[in-house]
Amino acid sequence: MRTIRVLSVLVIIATLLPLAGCAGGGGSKTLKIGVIAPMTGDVKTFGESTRNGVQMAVEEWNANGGLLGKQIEIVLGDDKNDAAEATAAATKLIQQDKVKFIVGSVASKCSIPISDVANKNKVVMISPTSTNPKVTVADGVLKPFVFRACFIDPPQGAAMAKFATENLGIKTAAVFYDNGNDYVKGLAEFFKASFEARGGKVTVYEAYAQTDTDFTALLTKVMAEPPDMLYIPDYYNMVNLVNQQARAAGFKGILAGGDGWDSSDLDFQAADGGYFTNHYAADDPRAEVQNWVARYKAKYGTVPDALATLGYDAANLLLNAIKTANSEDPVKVKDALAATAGFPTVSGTISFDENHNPINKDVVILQVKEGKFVHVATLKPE
Amino acid sequence: MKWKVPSWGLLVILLAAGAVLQLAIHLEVINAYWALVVTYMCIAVISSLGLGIIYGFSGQFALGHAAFMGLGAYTAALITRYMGVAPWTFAIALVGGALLAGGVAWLVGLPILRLRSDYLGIATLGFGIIVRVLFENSDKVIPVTAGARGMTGIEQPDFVFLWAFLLLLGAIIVARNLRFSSPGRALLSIREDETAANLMGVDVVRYKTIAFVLGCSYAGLAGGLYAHTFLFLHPSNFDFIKSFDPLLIVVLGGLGSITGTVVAGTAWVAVLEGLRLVLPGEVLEWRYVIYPVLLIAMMLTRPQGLFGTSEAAILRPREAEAPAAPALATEVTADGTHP
Amino acid sequence: MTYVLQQLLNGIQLGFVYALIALGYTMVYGIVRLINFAHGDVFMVGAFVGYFTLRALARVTLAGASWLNGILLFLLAMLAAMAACTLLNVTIERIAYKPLRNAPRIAALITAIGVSLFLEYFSSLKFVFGPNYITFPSPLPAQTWEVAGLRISAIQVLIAVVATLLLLGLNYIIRYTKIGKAMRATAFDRDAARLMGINVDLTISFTFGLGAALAGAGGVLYVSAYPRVHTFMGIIPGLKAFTAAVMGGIGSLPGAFVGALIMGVAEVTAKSLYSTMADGVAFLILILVLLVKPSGIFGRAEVEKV
Amino acid sequence: MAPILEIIGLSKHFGGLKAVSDFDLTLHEGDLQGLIGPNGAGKTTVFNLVTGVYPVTTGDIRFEGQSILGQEPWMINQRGIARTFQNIRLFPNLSVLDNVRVACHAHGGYSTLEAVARVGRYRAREREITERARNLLGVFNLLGRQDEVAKNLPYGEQRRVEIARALAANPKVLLLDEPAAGMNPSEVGALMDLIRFIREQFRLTILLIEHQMRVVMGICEQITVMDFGQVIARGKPEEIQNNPKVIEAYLGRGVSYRTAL
Amino acid sequence: MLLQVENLHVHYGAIHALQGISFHLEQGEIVTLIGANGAGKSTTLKTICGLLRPTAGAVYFRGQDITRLPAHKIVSLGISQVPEGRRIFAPLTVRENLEMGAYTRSDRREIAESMERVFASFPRLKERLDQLGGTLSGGEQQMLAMGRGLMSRPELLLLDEPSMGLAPILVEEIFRIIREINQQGTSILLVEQNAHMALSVANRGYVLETGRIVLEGTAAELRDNAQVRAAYLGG
Repeated sequence: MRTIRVLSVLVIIATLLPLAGCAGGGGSKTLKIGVIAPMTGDVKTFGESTRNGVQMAVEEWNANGGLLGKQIEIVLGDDKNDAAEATAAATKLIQQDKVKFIVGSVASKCSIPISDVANKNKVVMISPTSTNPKVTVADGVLKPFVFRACFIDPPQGAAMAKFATENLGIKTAAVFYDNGNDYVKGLAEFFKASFEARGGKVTVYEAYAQTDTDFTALLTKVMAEPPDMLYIPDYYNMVNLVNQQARAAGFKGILAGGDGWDSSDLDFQAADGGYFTNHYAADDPRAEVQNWVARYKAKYGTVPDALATLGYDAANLLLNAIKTANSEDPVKVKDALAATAGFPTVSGTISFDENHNPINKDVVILQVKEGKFVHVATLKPE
Repeated sequence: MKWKVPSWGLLVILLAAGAVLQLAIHLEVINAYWALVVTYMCIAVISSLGLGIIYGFSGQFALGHAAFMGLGAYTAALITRYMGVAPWTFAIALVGGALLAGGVAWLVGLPILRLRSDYLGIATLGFGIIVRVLFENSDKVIPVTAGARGMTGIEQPDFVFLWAFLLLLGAIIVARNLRFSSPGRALLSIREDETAANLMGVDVVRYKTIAFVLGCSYAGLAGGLYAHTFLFLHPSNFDFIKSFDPLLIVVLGGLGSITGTVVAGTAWVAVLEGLRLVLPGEVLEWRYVIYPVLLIAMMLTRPQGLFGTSEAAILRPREAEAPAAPALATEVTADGTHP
Repeated sequence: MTYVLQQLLNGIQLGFVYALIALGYTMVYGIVRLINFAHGDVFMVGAFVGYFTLRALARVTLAGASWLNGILLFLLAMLAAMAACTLLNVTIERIAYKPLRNAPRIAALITAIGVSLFLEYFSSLKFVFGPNYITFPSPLPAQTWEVAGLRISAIQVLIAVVATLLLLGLNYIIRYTKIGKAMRATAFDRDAARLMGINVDLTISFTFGLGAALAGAGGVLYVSAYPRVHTFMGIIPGLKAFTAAVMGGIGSLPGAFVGALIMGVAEVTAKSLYSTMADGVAFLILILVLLVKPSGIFGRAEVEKV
Repeated sequence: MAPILEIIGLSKHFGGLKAVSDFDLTLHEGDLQGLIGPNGAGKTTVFNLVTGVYPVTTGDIRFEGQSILGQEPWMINQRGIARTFQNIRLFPNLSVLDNVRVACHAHGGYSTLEAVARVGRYRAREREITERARNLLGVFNLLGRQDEVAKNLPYGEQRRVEIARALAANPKVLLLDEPAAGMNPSEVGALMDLIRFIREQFRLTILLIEHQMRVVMGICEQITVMDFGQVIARGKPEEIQNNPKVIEAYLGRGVSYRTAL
Repeated sequence: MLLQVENLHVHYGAIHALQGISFHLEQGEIVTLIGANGAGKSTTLKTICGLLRPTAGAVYFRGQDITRLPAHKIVSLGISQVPEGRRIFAPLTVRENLEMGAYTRSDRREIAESMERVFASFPRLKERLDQLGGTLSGGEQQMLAMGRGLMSRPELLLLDEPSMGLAPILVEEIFRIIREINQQGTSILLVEQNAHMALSVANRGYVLETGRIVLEGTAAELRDNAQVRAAYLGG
């Protein structure tokens, strides 16, 4: 019994311990920016990239004298790629740390609950990478405080369909997409619609789950009637899996995808000869791009991937809006952000539409060739 | 531990405490973050108490708890989506979630509860995965669940904490009353030795089913609360990995101990959230490294759990000590060692 | 028909890898009655060690021909993975499971879950394996052969040959060697084994090591076929392999093998029919098998002693 | 008088193994019979068939004139056949009192709902069950141990708790499986007295399996000897002791002094 | 002195199972421990062969302190136990069971010899060599357990309740073999519920009660002791 009593006391202390953290908050010597990203769990790597991107932006602003006369401070929250954790992290940042601005999160399943918490508490939030429309709009109603920095970009799919039929003369294509990812699903749907409208034939149109690694079954289905092209508009890690297995299964056609391919971690050997759509080319001579890549490489030792880039862009969009509003008042900042027009970011020049999505612009087609991305065409959206 | 508070008095005190806490949350004396944490504690404990009934009481190693929580969550969320979140519709939603989870548990239990020990565990785990896959594909039947992309548009009812707290008290009382009753002893006997229980006249199938259905209803109830606390449902929140959480809590508290489950469930949430608060940004990624280390250390130092099988005094029944005079004659004593 | 056979081949390929993991599960279960949930994560470590070995050897040429060179490098990577996993699992066993030998069974299961989480989250820290998705370099050229209308890839041949050899080796160890017999004796009755002069702790460690070696080899084979290395990659294959072991009758070695093949084929079949429901179908099959044979296909239908 | 338990042509095959074949036995109310035979002769299997643990291959078991084939063990128990086990099978982590109260469960007389809500018949019936269980413990001189966890009891006491638990279901027929196993002679003597006593007190019909000839020969009125699943002899103790088939298969030559043991 | 046990104390949790037991066994003897269930007989055997750790006291084998040695080392020193309830390896064949008995030895030829010697005592085992242990009858299992115990060629054999649960006719057979084994030079420490049989084969005996030795003497002395007669021999 005694041990139980001692243990009970210990447990109670452990329970109360977090309350000690209640004290914090207040203090307006710095301008706090909350960052919520998966810092643990299966997509930790995306979280780190995002955090790095935001960190770069903040450091640059701080080096230039900060914002509104204050240094910017990042308060990091971990969502573990889990919706409940995301809610807790967002609530904690807003309530405990009193942040008024949030950059995050990576996955839509985390950004959606965060966006609800942020919007309800009148905290400006911008998600760098979450493409689900429900992040910014719920039941047809805009969440005024919520934005995203990435292109939802179904037109990318249409652009690839156009390029494939017109430039490559592709007649048949197979499409794989992640059932749980609106971005991937959107690209796939638009590709399919546009490709078929142009007289192409989609031989196989199959969904998979994010946890899948074995694509042999789907590929065997594809190989029953080998198409000219295999379209996989997912992130590089998934693309690598599919591409290598596709080659092992004897697929000799063209591999294609979307801007998720844009990574130094792409398996260049397996993807060799493949095409993908993107917002910009890494060999794009624009200063924003070249500076960004060089600085990132200097600090982190790798070429920035899409997540880092979008994290950087999102932070810049937000900080710029604060500067434009010249106020820490979230209401003014969100108005300034909504009014953003023609703001140059690494991933393109951004203006927001009425749903707080960046309005798309030119689509670039890149080819994977001998370990490099080569710019082959630029298409205007239709 | 000689707390001589009459149980009704204690209940009144607890009810008052809950009301005060809710008031503090309402007036934002306690901020929304802490409200979320304490509400989540209640939810975690309710769900774990359910597994406690299934595993702790009747010894059925079930690993599909998260799936039943998910069933309750989606059901309740769908109900309030169409009926709104007035107190009575919220009540209907919660009951609906619990009933659906219980009903599915009954249907699944009919064939599956014949399995024993680890085979039951893996079959229920498999069931949990099937349910997750169904959630992922549910948008083909019910578009508003949005399948693998997660269900949005759940409104928050008023006083969620108070709801959770009151339901937690109810869950504790029901579990405790069950534990100290004849059906409860039947459950425990099944845990101890199923065959012997059967041979002593306990309708094993019936009581295993009762435990499973009741425990899964707890999960469903917790799911309904979960849906209306976090307001967003995603199939991955009810994945098989999540079924380990109530299992950890039940075992850490001590198998079969209601007290242990309450304490461990509370502490479990406190540790996970505490780490979020204590760790600065640079080492935040260590959160889920420290947690398993604590878990292992805890298990190595106290393998029988915090409370073993014992209960706090307030939960134990006050059995009237009957006079020790047996009615039957005792001229025959079986042996002389203990006269 | 060819299509069905082709899919069957895919299923068998997957099944062979599952078998290597499932055997470790089932052996450990047989000897200490522990569902070692960390086994899938040991498999993950194997994949990483294989990757790092290959990367370290990237500039080494062992034999002239690229095929031979590839195979030799692959074998080296696999051996390194097997050795590392053995060491890791034996260490884990000593620290996390051995102190709980006489505790309730569930306690060890909980520490296994803890170990699993620890391996996943700790190894995704930057100074360990890091959180990145890494592409495993294909050890062999992307060659396929047509045999009677069936396409057989080099990887499939590699998996089939290596896995078969490992399974035969395992069978030999368990049936004919002294330590193998000691494993079976210890699995059946630990105290009686002790009375025979069997060093039970050593035998149990050996079992963990042997299971881990297979998992390590499985890890390298797995990423050779499905080339993504990641710290959380072990969860799903681990779960499926464990399920396969249960389906076959946990504790039974042939059961684990057959269960793994069924699991692989079922999964591939389901995927080819309705890809997003694949996991659901695979586990539905599991439940159906258990309802017909409550202790698995090869499990002894135990007549309970009363 | 009609027999209370009638086993007719009972057979049980496990795969190819014929554990019990064509076994007959009749118990009349108030009987105290013994079942003996070498290890593996099928004695415990007979108990398991009667109590419904294993399904019967062929044959019939009639209790109070009605066949109980195909019934679940708990149904058979509730009808009035209770048993103990060769290797003690108490509920190890439950208290002695709860062990006995579990077996009163079938006669609990209130629903799970009443239990959970603490209403209706709960209170009265619970008091009855407890009283009944305590009375039984009193008979077995275990009242002082009622709150002990069963597994912590010494062996002899565990045996007694097991019998008390079996009696809690208010059986008409009691099957005892090696009740004297592991007891020393003085304990065995007390056990024999106890068996006689409970037969009178609870109006029981008893069938027991036992290797200790002192018990079997000392208290059983009729003995059935089994070997290889079949009855090889049946009769009064003295007849059995001198039956050459029994001596050959089971007792061995030096029987006389061991009887005294 | 082959075996010497000095002031042995063993606890199971809060239960003080052995409360200072001392006894010895000379080369070539059969010594029996008798006592009621729970008196500590099996505990004593388990402690000698290293399955249990004593809280105090010591065990010496041929003068060597073996108290803290692990079980497998003790076996290789020449102590072998035939455990209560036989505990044969059901899924292993009879041959494999016997091989397990010789686990600590490595000379194949000598092991084969030992096996032949076991067959001489238990000819029935030879007929069932490739049968699984679990399919043997109770009596055969007891023989296999004893044969297995002899495969390590022990100097000291610990027998725990060899007659338990056996038909009277088999009990007699088993005790005949125990005597035979002893005559071939193996010393035996015998724990037996059936005190009558035990004292009929033993040279000396000790009586245990609740974890203590209350009486000791030659088998004949114990048989004639009034207390022993009353408590263990049934009059």
